[in-house]
Amino acid sequence: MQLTETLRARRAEKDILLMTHLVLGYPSLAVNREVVRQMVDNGVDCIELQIPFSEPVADGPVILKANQEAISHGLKVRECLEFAAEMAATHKIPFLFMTYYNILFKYGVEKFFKKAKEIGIQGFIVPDLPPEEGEEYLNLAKKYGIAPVMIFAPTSTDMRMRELAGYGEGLVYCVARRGVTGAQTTFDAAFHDYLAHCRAATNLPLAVGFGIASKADVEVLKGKADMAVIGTATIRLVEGKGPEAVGPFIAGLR
Amino acid sequence: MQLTETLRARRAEKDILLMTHLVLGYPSLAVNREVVRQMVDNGVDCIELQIPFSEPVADGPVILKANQEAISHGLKVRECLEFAAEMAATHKIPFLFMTYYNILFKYGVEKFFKKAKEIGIQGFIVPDLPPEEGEEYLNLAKKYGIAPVMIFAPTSTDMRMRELAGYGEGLVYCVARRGVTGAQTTFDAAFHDYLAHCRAATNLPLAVGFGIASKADVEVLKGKADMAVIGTATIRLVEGKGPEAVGPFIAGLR
Amino acid sequence: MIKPGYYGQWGGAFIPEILYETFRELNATFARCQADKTFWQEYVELMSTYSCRPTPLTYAENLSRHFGGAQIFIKREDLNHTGAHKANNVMGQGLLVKRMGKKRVIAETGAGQHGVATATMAAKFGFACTIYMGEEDVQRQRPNVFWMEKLGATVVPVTSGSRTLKDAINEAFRDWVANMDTTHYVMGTVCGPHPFPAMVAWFQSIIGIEARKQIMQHFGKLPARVYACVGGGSNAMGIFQGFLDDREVELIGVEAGGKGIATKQHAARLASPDASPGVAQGYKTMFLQDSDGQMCDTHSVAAGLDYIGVSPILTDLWEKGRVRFAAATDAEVMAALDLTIKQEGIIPALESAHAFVHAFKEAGSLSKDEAIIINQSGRGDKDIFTIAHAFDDPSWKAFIREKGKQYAAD
Amino acid sequence: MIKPGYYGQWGGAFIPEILYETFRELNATFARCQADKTFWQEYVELMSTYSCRPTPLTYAENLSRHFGGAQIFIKREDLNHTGAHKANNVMGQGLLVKRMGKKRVIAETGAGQHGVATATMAAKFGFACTIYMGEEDVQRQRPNVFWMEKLGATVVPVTSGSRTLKDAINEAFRDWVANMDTTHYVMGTVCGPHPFPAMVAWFQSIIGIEARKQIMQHFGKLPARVYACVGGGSNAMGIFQGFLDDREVELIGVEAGGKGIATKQHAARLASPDASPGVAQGYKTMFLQDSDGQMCDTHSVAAGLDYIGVSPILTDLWEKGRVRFAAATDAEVMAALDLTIKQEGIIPALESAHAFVHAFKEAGSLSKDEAIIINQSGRGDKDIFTIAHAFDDPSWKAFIREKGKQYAAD
Ligand SMILES: Cc1ncc(COP(=O)(O)O)c(C=O)c1O
Ligand SMILES: Cc1ncc(COP(=O)(O)O)c(C=O)c1O
Repeated sequence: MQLTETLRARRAEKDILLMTHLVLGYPSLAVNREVVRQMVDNGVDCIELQIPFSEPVADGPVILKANQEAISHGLKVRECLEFAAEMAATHKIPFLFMTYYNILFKYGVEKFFKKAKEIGIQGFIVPDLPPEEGEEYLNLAKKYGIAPVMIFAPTSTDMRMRELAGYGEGLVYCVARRGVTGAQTTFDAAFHDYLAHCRAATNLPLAVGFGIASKADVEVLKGKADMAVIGTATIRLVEGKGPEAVGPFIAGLR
Repeated sequence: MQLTETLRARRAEKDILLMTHLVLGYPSLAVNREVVRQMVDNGVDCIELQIPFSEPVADGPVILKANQEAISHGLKVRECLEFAAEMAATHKIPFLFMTYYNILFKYGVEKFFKKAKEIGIQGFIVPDLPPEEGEEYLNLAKKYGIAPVMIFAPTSTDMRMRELAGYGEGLVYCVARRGVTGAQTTFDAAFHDYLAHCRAATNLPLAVGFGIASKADVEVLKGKADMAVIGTATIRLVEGKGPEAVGPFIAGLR
Repeated sequence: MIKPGYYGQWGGAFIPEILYETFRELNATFARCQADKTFWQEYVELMSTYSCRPTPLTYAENLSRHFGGAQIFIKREDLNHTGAHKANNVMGQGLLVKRMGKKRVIAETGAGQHGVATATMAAKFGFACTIYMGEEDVQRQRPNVFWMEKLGATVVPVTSGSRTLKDAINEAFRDWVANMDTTHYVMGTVCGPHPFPAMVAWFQSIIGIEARKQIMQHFGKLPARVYACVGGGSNAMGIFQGFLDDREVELIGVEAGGKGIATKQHAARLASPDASPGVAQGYKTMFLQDSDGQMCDTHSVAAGLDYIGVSPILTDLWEKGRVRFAAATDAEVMAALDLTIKQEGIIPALESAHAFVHAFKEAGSLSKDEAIIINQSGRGDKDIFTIAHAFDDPSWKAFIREKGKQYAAD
Repeated sequence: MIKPGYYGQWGGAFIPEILYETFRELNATFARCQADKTFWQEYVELMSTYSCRPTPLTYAENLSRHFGGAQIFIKREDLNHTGAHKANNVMGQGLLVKRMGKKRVIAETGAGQHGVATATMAAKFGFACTIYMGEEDVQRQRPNVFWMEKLGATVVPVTSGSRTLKDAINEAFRDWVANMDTTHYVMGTVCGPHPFPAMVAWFQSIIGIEARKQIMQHFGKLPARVYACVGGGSNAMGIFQGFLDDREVELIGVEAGGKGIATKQHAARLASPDASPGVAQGYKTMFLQDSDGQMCDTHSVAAGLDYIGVSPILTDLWEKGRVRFAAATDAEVMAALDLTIKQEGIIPALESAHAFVHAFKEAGSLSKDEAIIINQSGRGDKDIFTIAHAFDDPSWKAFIREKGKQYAAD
């Protein structure tokens, strides 16, 4: 799988990778474009593009608001795909789609995979689609060579993790704690224990997200995970200081 | 019985008698005093003095209001008795007490009879005391020689009228129609039929009240009843034109 | 010999002569219905299909644990259609009215509970309906007025006297003496002239019949005590009748202590020294009256208890020592209400909460193998305006202010 | 083979991974309880002592006469404790929570009915309780918020999205993914991820079990049709389950037609052409969504029907032709409400009144020896603010203005 290989290759050169996230259309595609450029220029290894959905149940207040504002400004899925196509063509790093299942479902799941493949998207993160519900999705992922990213949670048992790992490709997204995006995470003994279990369950690159917001946070993950995921932190940054603050922030994380 | 005889004697001289009514303390005892004087001076044959009660269920809005205003101005039963004593001493016609049973009951029924006798009151009208509830009352009436006035109603059967007549003294008060005091009465065939039944049931003088307000009304009763009762009409008159209007009004009724 | 309609020295029928025939007919019909077993069957059937009788007896596990004494059971009259025990009486009288062939009913109402129940019965039976309600209560209890009107009743605000319950009763009598041929007066409680106390007590006895059976079933023995609030006394008489012959069951009636007995702003007839024997509104009982026999103004946070008189049957039972009386103040009532809501998820009417106050005071001193029953005469959600106000809830006030502004703009 | 949690192509459990274990436990507990006969007994016992089950089946004699067709029966879920069928589901889940040993419950609520029911259950069972409610609904339904708070619950106004029911559901999920170890999410209707539809349908089946028995008893044969309003679909599923196997009984679900299907301001998923298959809030069903899959704003005078999705079980029954769907407009609802109040003295909730609309449209065309049942899911007096407003009642407005002024002066 292309995504797995790309990440493994990059990981061979760095002690930790960085994945960043943005909500398409928030505050605007123009700002998104600038933010992506700054991220790529400052060494980000992989970017999640979130296609807004009106009911983002796994997201906390910041990303929730971003989803809803983007939609209320009239953003269409078609525009998201066009924008993603442009990013994938412009920048050399892997881009993933993060969204909720209804966006794929309503578009037509196969049509969506086909389109994503066409425009160079390498993986999907769909937080409300457990593998039990994803038979068609997983088959199509294989067919189109797009990585269906699996999610590990602190509540996942070893058995469950191994099961999930069996379905996954590209990377495994390890949710750092209970709750939704945007709140703080405590990197305590239980957290390290959790990561050890994650590590034991799969050979895929481990990305850790939810509450990673600073150099110190990223530091903690070194040696225990392969990639740190910065989500809410950059959205807050853009809201507060504009897109030009993103570059220096990213540069300072590692 | 003194009251019966007085009324019979007066009736022998007139084709119809007049009984008037006032609510003690409304608008004030001073005005009551003047009203009584005018009534007597203009030939009224008998006067009902109503001792106010807070719950006058048999009375319509005008008399109800009079009761409540008198009480709210602080009128006491003691004052009513004193005023009645003065009236009975001053004027030569019979005075009756009209009130609700609780006034007697709370005062002490026998004490009340004794007092009334002392001050020269000749009869009681107690609209919420049917003879079935009045054993003590009827005995005391006999003992003190005060007429317990019975009430006939258009709903009374012949049998009931005869029964009531057996308990009564002084006069029988024939309620002219259904309802409470103060509304209009229609003197139709049914009314005349009713009076005929009243007449057949008793030899006591028949007083007709409820809705008698004009010379024409009084005229209708001639030959069918012995006495016309003017209640609400004079209260309205005093409210509208002051006590000095009472004399001419009474004078014009016969 | 005891006169019919008397309970000891209390009761009677102090009615104007014009109603003599009406009462004769009413007494005769009532006697016929009492003698006719199918009437009671029809009544029970109606109450079990139109309302939800038998109403449950709920074991209040948390409150029992909280007080650590007697096992507390709650008789759930609040679950009746229209939300209170008033439905029992009203539907029963409705069946009587059908038998008498009358086509119109009238009633007094204080809080509006009995008015809503009567308007409901009238809608169901197809009677015309007029409800008399003190002007002050019309203002305070607009939601109930709204429902009565929606149910097709005419609500007449009574502007005489203290503009509350007793004045509404007087006004209903005034209507009745004019319209008795077509109209039945649905008295709302076990007061008024005979046969009303007997009749209302009879219909309400369904509560006690059920409660006795239920406590035996759930608890295996009779309760030590039964508590009920007492306005006119109908819910209390209703449940007490199930246990009157069980001398070991203590019966406690709880009256409105208002702002405290000492303040005179209360409605405690039998639990205060302030009442005296009197005759008013057609019957003899203990009334809150002055030395002249003029009736006093009463006060309670619970409109349904805010009344000058009390059932002659209860006065007799009190005099004979069979029923003990106590008073609960407005403040105690709010506290008991709060506790009951939080502990059991049950919202008693303000009236009913009076009974809870005394049950709570005494539960702890009874042993765990004893039971007590509280009669929850009605549900409290009907009282939201009063309860939210009494709790001085700031969000509620803000909500009402906001709504008021919206309507002001209309 | 049909996947567990699927009804035809509808349903499923589209849940975030973090809840996987929680759902495993929930499914296991639910399966154990379903297999354990004493659980259902305990549930029925609870509902018959804490609420008043069996709720009556009322014969609506006047309405039947009025329409001159089928005999109309009304299943009286309004008489439940807290005033609606919501109590069935909530108390059932409460028993489950006890078995799971959890100490906190959360719930979404639209009108507030499910919130009050959940807060009530939490008070009774001693659970901590948080209720999520759209900010707009908090404003509109202050009385229910007041009661929830009095019951000890924390009410969290949800300010995201359309600030109504669907957003409250999302917010409850967000709480749950943080607190699943201690907390159970009491879903209020037959929607959401498996096992919620199955679980809620199971608890609500008590309505249909009773109704079938009652109609056989009172009418001697099965009804021709059964009507229920459909928000999420829980009251409808509840009563329909009593008759699903009786192919001769036609089942009709009535959705919110709002201001009319043509205006797009409605919440008719199955009775309008506006919904399409989708996956949201954890399950697959017909949703009111745009061509991108973004959920639409819906509208109904009845907050409880104002929702984008519908039970996957009902969608399946609709697809298979077993349940017919229709929509009732706000205006039709107010007329049916008025008629029912005046004719029967019964006040349906605005939600329930939707079912009455279609029963009334069709009753006249059925023969007199047939019966129909309308499920009255709740009582309307909880809706006074909405109903009085919808009837544009001038005295009500004046009352609120006056109260508002009083509070403004505070
Ligand atoms: C709920 C409730 N409880 C009690 C009462 C008091 O009446 P009674 O003493 O007749 O039961 C009322 C009267 O309105 C009431 O509404
Ligand atoms: C009285 C009532 N009926 C119906 C509903 C709609 O829900 P469901 O379709 O799940 O029965 C609600 C929801 O709040 C309600 O309160």
